Amino acid sequence: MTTQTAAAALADGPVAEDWAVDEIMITSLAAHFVDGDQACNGMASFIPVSAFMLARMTHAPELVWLASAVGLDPRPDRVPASTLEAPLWRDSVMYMEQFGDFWNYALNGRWLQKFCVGAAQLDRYGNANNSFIGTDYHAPKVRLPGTVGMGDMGSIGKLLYYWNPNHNPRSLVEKVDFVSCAGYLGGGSEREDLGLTGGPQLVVTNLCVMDFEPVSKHLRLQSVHPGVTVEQVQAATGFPLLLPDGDVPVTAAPTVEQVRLIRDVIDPDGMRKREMGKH
Amino acid sequence: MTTQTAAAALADGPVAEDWAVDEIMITSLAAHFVDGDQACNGMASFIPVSAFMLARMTHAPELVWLASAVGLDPRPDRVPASTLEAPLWRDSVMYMEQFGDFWNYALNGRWLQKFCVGAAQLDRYGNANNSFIGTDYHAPKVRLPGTVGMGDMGSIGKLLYYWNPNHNPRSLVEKVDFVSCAGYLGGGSEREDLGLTGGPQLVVTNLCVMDFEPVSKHLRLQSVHPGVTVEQVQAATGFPLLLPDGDVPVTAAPTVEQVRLIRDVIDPDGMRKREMGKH
Amino acid sequence: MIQDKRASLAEAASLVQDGDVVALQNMATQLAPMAVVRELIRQGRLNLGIVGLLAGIPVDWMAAAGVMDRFIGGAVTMEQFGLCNRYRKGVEAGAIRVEELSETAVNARLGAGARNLPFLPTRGLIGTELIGMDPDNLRLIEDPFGGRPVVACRALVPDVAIVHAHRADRAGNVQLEPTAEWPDLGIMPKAANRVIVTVEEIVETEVLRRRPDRTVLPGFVVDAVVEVPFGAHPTSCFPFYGYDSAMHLAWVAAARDDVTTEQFLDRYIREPADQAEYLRAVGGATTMLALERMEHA
Amino acid sequence: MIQDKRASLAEAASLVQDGDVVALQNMATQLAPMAVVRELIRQGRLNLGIVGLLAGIPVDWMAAAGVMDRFIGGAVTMEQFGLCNRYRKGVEAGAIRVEELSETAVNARLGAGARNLPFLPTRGLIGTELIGMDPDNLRLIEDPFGGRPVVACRALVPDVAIVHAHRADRAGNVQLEPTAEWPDLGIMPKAANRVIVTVEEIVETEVLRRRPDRTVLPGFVVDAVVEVPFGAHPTSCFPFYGYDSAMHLAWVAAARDDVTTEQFLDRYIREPADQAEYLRAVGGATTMLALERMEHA
Repeated sequence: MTTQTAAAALADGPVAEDWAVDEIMITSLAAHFVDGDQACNGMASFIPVSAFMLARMTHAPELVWLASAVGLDPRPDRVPASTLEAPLWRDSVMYMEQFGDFWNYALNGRWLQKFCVGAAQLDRYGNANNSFIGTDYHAPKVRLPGTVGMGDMGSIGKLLYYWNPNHNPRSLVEKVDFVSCAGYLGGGSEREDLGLTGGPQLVVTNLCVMDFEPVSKHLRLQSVHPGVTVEQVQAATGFPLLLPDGDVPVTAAPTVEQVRLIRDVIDPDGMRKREMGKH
Repeated sequence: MTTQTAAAALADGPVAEDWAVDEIMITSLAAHFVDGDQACNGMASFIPVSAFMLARMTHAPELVWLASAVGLDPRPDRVPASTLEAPLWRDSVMYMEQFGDFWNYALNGRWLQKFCVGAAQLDRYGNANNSFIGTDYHAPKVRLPGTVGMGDMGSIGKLLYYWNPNHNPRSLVEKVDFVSCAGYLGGGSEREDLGLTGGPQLVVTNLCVMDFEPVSKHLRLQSVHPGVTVEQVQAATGFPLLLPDGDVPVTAAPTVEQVRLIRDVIDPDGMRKREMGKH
Repeated sequence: MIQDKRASLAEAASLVQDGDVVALQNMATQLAPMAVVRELIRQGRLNLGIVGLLAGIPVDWMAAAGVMDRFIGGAVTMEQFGLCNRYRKGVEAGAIRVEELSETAVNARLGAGARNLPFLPTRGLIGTELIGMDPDNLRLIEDPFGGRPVVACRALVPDVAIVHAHRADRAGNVQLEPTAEWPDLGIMPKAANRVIVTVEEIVETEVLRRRPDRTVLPGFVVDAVVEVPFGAHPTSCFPFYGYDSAMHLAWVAAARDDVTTEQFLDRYIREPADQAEYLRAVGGATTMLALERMEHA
Repeated sequence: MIQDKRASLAEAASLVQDGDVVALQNMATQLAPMAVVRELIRQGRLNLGIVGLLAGIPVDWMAAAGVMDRFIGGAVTMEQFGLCNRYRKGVEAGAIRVEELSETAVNARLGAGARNLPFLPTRGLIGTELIGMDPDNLRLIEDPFGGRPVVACRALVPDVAIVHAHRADRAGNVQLEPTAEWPDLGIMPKAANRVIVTVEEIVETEVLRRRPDRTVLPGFVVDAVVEVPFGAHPTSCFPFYGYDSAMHLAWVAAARDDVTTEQFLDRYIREPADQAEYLRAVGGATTMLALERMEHA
């Protein structure tokens, strides 16, 4: 089953009337994780974790999920307050050894191919920054947490799926202050010329879904969420938007069943709301 | 407790009258493994395994033993028929992961410093060969098993303790047909010049104990086993022997208690005898 | 007895000298050796360089108390509880220097340290600006077999590694309960020159022999083993107990202001004379029982 | 179902093509995937390159049956049962080419293969003549940070890895009973392009969930999982059963002579149609019960 047909299948049910923005982010992301994929989440990843759980309950029952890069195919009873603690990997099939073994799979080109990234800054060519804001590495205006896995995932052929619950000109910038996760670098063939495969695929925000124009590798609007205008997206973006050919599509809204699963089963405590509107 | 005092302590008890050659090899080797060392055995290592067990029962109760590089401080009920199978690491404190974790300790300069090596050929400078007999790697006269760990242990700073139950001119040769384990190479400072630390320390055979002369790094007779003459050792050696200053000492014979432990407790099935007189 | 590694917290902490590079186990809110961290602060250690893959509250406390001046590692954050603001302020003020690494680079540097290799390579980091910031330790090198370049990550040998686990014997053989195989325990104690282990419980070796597959660290690498029940608090030690949300939130609130930060450090770190007093200060048995009830604990 | 990887022995063996490089689990007399080895011989596979750290009877059988023409690895021996004489004769006759590696070099080559790195370095081998014999795969390189040279070991990506274990579910998630963490399982299936697993028992996934710490291989790397009770015989699968000494000795005796070698291969490998017939040929329940009684079995 390809991403396209998965997304189509998702759109089949009746659309919910009262979906929330966190829910459309979850369903938009979930559509890109399909049977046969292996997904793995990092910390503070309530939106991706909800998306993986939703995909496994609906169109992708055979999506392999390595919770926190530790617990294989777990059965958490709900999204817990941390996406990097044991309650998430409850009832796993395997606990993967973290120092050595996880990276045998992550660095190999065949597994764990899709990776969700949240970052403080993302630029027009999909480069991300989680290191610092400012101009001097040793005297930053704002010290950010740091790159950890992002500093690898951008370089080792992964397909990157960014999520950003706070689409604004400070988080979607012309140029990141520091490239701590390699996207398409200066655009065009620059990434490829460096021998890097994979790269950013999608950006799901609270306003829209964006992909990357295949030649220039520039971020491009793919769809606006229902009720959001292109002008609103442009105003929230720190660089001129690239638009798709023809009319800008509207993001498929969550279905009644998706909303029910998210609210009642996957995340009844609303952990996903924590990520929204922080900045 | 140093090796010297350990050896002295061992010599304290009354000497056995009916010790066998395998037993004097075991006691000679055991004296060099002391409290605070970490020892690890490979396959077909009945003499070293018996020596470690004896040391732990007598002068070195705190000798750490990693059986087969797997089982930490095991309590096998006796020397089993294989020194590379689970009965040897019965009742261990830890099962060490073999691919990755064992080598974190073995390659580090601080642990598992002493290593027992058995090889088909050993030369005057302590180089060993377990690869092939002949002149052509791709068309050998005799294909030997191969080097595995030996090919590393000679290069990574270990102190090497050779044992050879079949001292003859084919196993103690002028020059090995192939260096599959690095000893002192061409002798003198050659090993050191290559940046290699550690190196061969001792050779325990069925006839004698040999060490390495500190400057030339040439094998040197340290002691002959009781009843063996220097001439016999020379006749069994494929190169001119280097003798110690003064009289050649006689190897300390096993004590009554050591012989009892070896025969009745450590190796009642006589597995150690399998190594003797094969060639 | 060579194999008796038992020590008090004070003795164990004395293995850490001013200026040392200290590798600290911790994954955001998980399993940090907090009792030793507090002891180092109490003893007034200075100029420590902290190595962490994904460090949380211990680094923020050490930054607040002024015991550290470098961080070498992947990230510093308390996950759901947000950024470590005292650490962040320290970096922004120039009091703490950061040598930021990706996860594979942390692993490669410590892995090379453990294995006495000059470096290990990674394909991570290529294309990022991190390589250029750390030329002493990260170097793009050619593949001798003609393929693409890789990043050589220079060996890192910390002076001390400090880890927390579920149990150990007096020889320092360390066991973890199955929940996860923590990355730091997989490498830090093997790379460092000295190793301090705190455990929930010191047991007879016989107990370890019942489950040799759960032993994750042989005693011969360990210099000091200290029994400290709830020694990871306020971080988690699943399945025994969860992280303490209230304590993390209290710290986040206190850390907003210099005065309240000092009050917090006094109350929870400097004043309690030992672990028992600390546990009373953070809520005593009621709190600990609640943490034991956290899911999976 | 993507995650149903169950296959017959014949289907699994068909993942191996003539000429493939095949990584084979085995430590002397331990835990080799013998049922697949026999199936490859029955199917008349040719020109295989066998990768092994410390290989025993499976390599001797494959050498005797003429299915292999290279060995890449550390050593070939049956430990207490002596050298593998059919393998040895094959090498001496020039029919089998050896690419001999030290243990760290095997690990480095497979480790680089798994991690998609061009090479991994080792400090082993320096001073030996092995480096010079294999310039395509072993190269002394400078330390970019100014230290001593190390040996770069080129990535090895086997076409297929074949391993045996105690249990798996139909998705191919593999568990080992605690006895040891076998080196081959630690890396071969991660480095190879295709993976065949035989197990003593295929169980429901629920069984694995009871002990997730014992799962050593995730199903997503596995292409075929085959239930083969006593699938490692005559090598050991402790703690379930020990190695079969009588069978090893019978092979050593048969291997002395070309005629008796062929008779042995016919009787135990070519003629038994399946694992049940093989087990009857090697002594049936009486033999298997005795092997289960071996110490620790």
